[in-house]
Amino acid sequence: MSSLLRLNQVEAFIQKFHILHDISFEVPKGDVTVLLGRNGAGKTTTLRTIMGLNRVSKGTITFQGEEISNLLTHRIANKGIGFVPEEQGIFGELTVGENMRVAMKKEDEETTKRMEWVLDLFPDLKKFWKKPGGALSGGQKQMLAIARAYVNENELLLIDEPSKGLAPIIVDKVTESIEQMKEQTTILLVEQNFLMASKIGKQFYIIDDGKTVHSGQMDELKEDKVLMKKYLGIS
Amino acid sequence: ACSDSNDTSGEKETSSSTEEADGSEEVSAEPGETIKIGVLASLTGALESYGDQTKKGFELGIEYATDGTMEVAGKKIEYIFKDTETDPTVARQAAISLLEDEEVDFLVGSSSSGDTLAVTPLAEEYEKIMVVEPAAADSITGSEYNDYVFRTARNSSQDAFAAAAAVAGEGVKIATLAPDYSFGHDGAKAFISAAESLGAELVHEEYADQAATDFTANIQKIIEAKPDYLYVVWAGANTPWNQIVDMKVEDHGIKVTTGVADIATLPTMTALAGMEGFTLYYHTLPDNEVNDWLVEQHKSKYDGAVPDLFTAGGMSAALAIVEALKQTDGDTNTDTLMETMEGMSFETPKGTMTFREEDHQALQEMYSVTLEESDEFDYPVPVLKRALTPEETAPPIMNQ
Amino acid sequence: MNLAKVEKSTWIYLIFSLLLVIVPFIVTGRSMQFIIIQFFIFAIFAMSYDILLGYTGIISFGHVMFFGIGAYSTAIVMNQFDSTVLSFILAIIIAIVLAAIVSLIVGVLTLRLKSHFYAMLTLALAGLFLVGAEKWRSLTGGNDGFTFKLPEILRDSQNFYMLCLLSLVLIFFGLRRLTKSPFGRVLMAIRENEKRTESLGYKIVHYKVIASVVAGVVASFAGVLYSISLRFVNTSVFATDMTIDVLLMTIIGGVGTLIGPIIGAGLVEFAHHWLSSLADVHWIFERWIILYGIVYILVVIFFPLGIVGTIQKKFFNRQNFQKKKQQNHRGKLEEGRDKDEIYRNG
Amino acid sequence: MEAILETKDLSIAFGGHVAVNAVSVKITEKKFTSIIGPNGAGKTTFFNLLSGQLAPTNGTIYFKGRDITKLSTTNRTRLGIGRSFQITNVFPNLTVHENVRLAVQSQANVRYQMLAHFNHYKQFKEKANELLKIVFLDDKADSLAVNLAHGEKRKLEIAMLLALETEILLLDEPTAGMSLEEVPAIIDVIKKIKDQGDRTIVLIEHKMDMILGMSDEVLVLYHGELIARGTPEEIIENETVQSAYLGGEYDEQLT
Amino acid sequence: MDLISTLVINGLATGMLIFLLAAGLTLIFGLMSVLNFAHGGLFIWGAYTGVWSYQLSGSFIVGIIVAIVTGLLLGLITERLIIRPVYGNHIQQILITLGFMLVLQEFIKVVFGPNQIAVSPPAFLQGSFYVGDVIFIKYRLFIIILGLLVYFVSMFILKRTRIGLIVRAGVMNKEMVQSLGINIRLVFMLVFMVGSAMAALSGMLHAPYSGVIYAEMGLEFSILAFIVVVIGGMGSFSGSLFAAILVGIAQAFMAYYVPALSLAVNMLLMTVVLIFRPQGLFKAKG
Ligand SMILES: Nc1ncnc2c1ncn2[C@@H]1O[C@H](COP(=O)(O)OP(=O)(O)OP(=O)(O)O)[C@@H](O)[C@H]1O
Ligand SMILES: Nc1ncnc2c1ncn2[C@@H]1O[C@H](COP(=O)(O)OP(=O)(O)OP(=O)(O)O)[C@@H](O)[C@H]1O
Ligand SMILES: [Mg+2]
Ligand SMILES: [Mg+2]
Repeated sequence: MSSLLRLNQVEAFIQKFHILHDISFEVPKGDVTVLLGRNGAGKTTTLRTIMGLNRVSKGTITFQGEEISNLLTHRIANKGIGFVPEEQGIFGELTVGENMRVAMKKEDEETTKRMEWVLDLFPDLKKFWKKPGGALSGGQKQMLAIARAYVNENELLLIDEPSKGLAPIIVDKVTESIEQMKEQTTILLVEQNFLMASKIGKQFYIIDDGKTVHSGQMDELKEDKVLMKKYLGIS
Repeated sequence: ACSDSNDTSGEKETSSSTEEADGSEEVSAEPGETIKIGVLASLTGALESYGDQTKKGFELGIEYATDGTMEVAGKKIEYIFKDTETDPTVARQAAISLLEDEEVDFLVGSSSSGDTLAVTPLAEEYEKIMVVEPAAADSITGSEYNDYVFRTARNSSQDAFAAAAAVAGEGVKIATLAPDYSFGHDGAKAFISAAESLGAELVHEEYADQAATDFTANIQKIIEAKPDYLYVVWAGANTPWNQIVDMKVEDHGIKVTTGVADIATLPTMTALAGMEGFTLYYHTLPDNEVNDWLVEQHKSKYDGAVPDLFTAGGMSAALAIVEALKQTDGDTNTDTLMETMEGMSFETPKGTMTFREEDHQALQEMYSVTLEESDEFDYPVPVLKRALTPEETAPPIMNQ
Repeated sequence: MNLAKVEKSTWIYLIFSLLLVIVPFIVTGRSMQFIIIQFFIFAIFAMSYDILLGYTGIISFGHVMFFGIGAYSTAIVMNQFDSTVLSFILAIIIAIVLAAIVSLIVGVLTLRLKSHFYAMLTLALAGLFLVGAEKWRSLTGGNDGFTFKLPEILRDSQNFYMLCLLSLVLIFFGLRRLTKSPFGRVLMAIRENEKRTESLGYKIVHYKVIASVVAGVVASFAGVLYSISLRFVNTSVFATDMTIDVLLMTIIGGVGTLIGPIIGAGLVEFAHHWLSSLADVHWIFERWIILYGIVYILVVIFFPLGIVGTIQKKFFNRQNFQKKKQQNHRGKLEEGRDKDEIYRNG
Repeated sequence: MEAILETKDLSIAFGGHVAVNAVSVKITEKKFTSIIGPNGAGKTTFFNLLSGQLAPTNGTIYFKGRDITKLSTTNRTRLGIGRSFQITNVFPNLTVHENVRLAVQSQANVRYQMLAHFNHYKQFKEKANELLKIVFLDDKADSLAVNLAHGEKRKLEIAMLLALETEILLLDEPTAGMSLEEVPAIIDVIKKIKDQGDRTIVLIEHKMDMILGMSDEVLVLYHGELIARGTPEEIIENETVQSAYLGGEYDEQLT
Repeated sequence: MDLISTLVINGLATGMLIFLLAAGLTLIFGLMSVLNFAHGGLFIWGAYTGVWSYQLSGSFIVGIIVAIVTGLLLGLITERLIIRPVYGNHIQQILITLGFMLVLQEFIKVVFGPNQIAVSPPAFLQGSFYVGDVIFIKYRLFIIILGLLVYFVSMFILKRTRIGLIVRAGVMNKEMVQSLGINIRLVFMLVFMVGSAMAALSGMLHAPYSGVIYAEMGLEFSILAFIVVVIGGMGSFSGSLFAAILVGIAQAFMAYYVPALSLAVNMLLMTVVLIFRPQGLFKAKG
């Protein structure tokens, strides 16, 4: 399979601070790729850098064979990349419905269908359609953030810790939805919930201290206790 | 008057110029041979156009008074303009700088009454004559009076007397409309007492927010009071004229009268054509040599523009100073000057002015006019009905 | 007091203060002294504003009301009583007490409002004071204002200079201590995150009210000095322009730094003086106000955190950056997240 | 056993939506109580009611037998109810150390001290350092809080909460977004506090293994109502919990 | 009764005039949360360029168009050079926009001279007429109609199109909006330009109303606009309209019944509203 997204020795600064030192990985089309690593390793920064929310100071990011490093964020997004940020990015004073409307790029049948599907997935959103986003519970906000990324047709979805704050039953649903999504959409996932990550992930990269230090197939990782202990602290 | 001794002599001798601000084109002759005059005016800010007029008038005034020699009694005259920005702090700073750094012999100014009041105590402190021009607040020669202040500008009461003279009479019913701040209150109060002394009857007194855009309520009340004359004191923008006409005040038998100010305000009064009122100065009104010279020189110097309200004022201030110096033969001793100037009469574009001894207010001609449409301009111009003599408009003495 | 414990910066400030003591012996021109005195007065006023804006995070558009209260109290007292030192002291006491009462009432009434609304409400209240001063003409002389006399000792420019300098230094050290006290730290916490401060067990309204009383009293004192320096007062001491001036001084110098507002006041005062005197040099500078406006714009572009704030940050960063680098090659942090990251790549 | 905190018919409605519905519950002193429930069940809202962030539409809250329903957040904190936030909520432009120090200071009697220098109070500084060590943040003490990664902010939250030294700790998902490596460390911190045995802890979590491992008692909220309470073992067997919350079979999670 | 109707109608006209001024600020300050003190500068530039071309061409319509164009252009410049670096930072906004305000105001004098300029309404809008005993001033009716027009057009754009949502969302979280593929920079710029054009338009309409224009009028009126936006509840067009009319009518009635307080009407009104309804009239609490 060809790789949809490729990062090649990407370095990035946040202001003066060198956060990403050497990030290289590939996301093959049609799979779920997982980024793992401890707190502060640079996972979130990596996703933000792909989205153009952080400058790439060295290295390249290519998407569908086209270089996208340092394009403006909205251009990147319009190439077909959706983003669920770590801090959810809910528009607190807009209602749930308005939050969704801002996200919708088109209003065609396809989108309507997706919308129905999303609302079935998270009935809470339908229930609180007219409620301001800021008044949702933590988990509901997370659902809204995911739902917003789902309504558009995207080539690639970047999802930062979707399971955070979700009840186990919802985590299952999200897992399931990702499985369904991957038919059309490739997914790059940052996830701390290893159980979930290992269920849906095909391959993984471990980021430590701003570098990609390891990669492989998820199935192998589950068996490799040494690696898990070293980078993920799982024993 | 107060006799506040001062303690600045020690500072004066050490005064070193920390900053060189020399606005005059003249090169000074040897020290001691030069008489310096410091002129404060709003050269920037909201009152900029007033400051500009004062400045031009003053320059022309010196030129006229010295026949272009820029000398009086063998001494060179040098003048320095300073901007007050219509801010009392800046005015005071500028005045100190003039008195200390430039060691001026006279102060002249300034465009706003607030600025002027912030400066007059300095005149007293430094024992220098200050000629107030064009600030009009009564208090300058009234409650805040000091001996060093002489005013060539008219004060609000004089305006009021002029207005009253133009319209008031036995049994005439009058109403006033004025902006709700010092200027308006001074003006309205003075008018009322002047008019009442001429036998008029006050039926309504109205004050409106100076920044208001809607005068409906004010005008409505005036209409209800049914006066014969409505006297409007107004200055600055947001004029009520349009609305006075739109609300058909005249249809209710009310005649509007007001002071006609500088040329820039005339176009705002288009709708008032036919109105009777008064003015301090319009270039065609005074019929005397000085004014003829002023108009001619001003036109040739400034692209055919005619002198305006405060141009004549600025010139008068200059004329007053030079005249005083002529009489003292160039002596700048303040006491001598003061003595000379008290009661002094001098020729100005507005005829003969006289500094009244009691409060140093110059009594002067004012003009009773009718606003008439003109072929020359697309705005109405004041046409002389009658020149009001200085005695007619002499205000009460208010500094006791 | 243990001298070794005194912070290094304190010494620097003290040395500067001493230098300023010498100034009037060198610059004897009273007009320059007058400018420096104005600078001192506005520095005090701006510092008081910094307590609100920089430390507590409250934008007030009506801070001038306290300044005006101080100015009018002084002028009225000096006008009604003899011009003696005693009445000067009385004036100060009245100014401070009045300001304290007013700021307390205003604070209690308004401080529960959210930022913009608070700002506009204070604007309104200051506006009411302005109207009051206009309307109470028997006492205030309205818009024209009135002049008054001073006791001998204050009339001397040199003496007054020293008085203002002394006030500035004392107030500076006083406020600096306040901001570095536990109380001051809580103010900063409120600025950062009100709700969280509350849940730590602090009564934020108390803190805000106290801060606004302190700021009000200091501003009122600045007003006292101001009217003394002019020997005249009119309604302009309540005008919004004055609030805007002090706001600009505080921001230009750098909010939340205390020394910043002093520098800002100096800069505004002198830039104003210098630029306006350019008008005499060449007619092209008659419109010097344009340059003055451009200065503001340039300050924002080159000193986004104000002069002191920006320099402090650069300095602080470099130091920390190097220190960090040794311990930890990632050496990051110390820097606030850029408020506006999107425009970075534009 | 003493009930340190008790609610009677505690309810709150937002508009028409009842987020917490007549919850009456006793929280036992010095025990470890957990609250679970689906997203939007009202857990955080319940905390907000306890800590005073929200006022109930109905019902009463007793702390040590005293009615505190009308008390402000500040006063409740002073009485001894401290909480952490689900959404990280720190002082962004102050250093990490200063964040904690402020929390320490709020417990001392110098709140309105304006004249002394804050460095004068060495004990606060040291206490803050100590707490930062506990949560493994001591190497970031001088960083501005805004620059922390998400997980690090969570740790800071916990340090600030511990600083308050309140008798009750209300923890709202303290480990959300923390890496697998560090979750155990935080659990250790919580366990340590628990083992000291002098504090009451109430925890909201979605990580079942954590709940099961530590709780003395588990409360289950569902649509704002308290639908079950009991020991972890009882709760895990509860059918409603199984279907509404855990979703199907519950398998041992890795951690 | 006639008195009341006269007061109401004229108060309404004043209110509408204030609304026209506040409308631009509702976008810029209320929606985008930019404290734009240069708003008054845009207002005077609209007034001066509009009046200049009106007097030159003799056509009021041309004046209005020129004012709007000036507003758009100046809005573009202001947004790009002045506002863009300081989005989200109120303190910097205050400083930079005040600086720009000084520049704009002083530049007026360079271009048009320091004197005030008198303006009268075009012939077809001059004068007044009676209906019964109530007097109607034509130009004021025109203002009322135009104000309503602006209100409905803006409401339509904000409510019926996604623009309004995007702007509001963009203010709350710009990064997120961009991540959703929206060029928020462009959107902000357009909104800012429209807001500026509204300011310029109101400047132009104000000119014949008050009869004169002068450089200093900008700051004065923009403070009034700020007041109205805050009373109405930030970002609410209906709120601004309501508040503006409230202020207009209150001014008219106060001036008639309690003239002593007429100077303080705006301030008093705002104080009362904010003390009893801290979030403004048309804003849900939050
Ligand atoms: N604005 C900033 N300035 C300086 N350093 C920053 C800034 N933002 C983040 N960092 C640092 O960058 C590093 C990487 O952060 P990032 O958010 O990418 O980590 P992460 O892997 O997503 O961690 P987590 O799992 O906790 O979310 C962290 O050490 C963090 O402290
Ligand atoms: N301020 C508010 N206004 C309106 N509704 C609110 C408000 N706060 C909470 N709610 C609603 O109350 C319900 C309970 O919310 P709460 O935050 O307590 O849930 P939770 O149990 O903590 O969920 P989670 O596990 O997702 O954090 C939710 O449906 C939420 O939308
Ligand atoms: Mg992260
Ligand atoms: Mg919750």
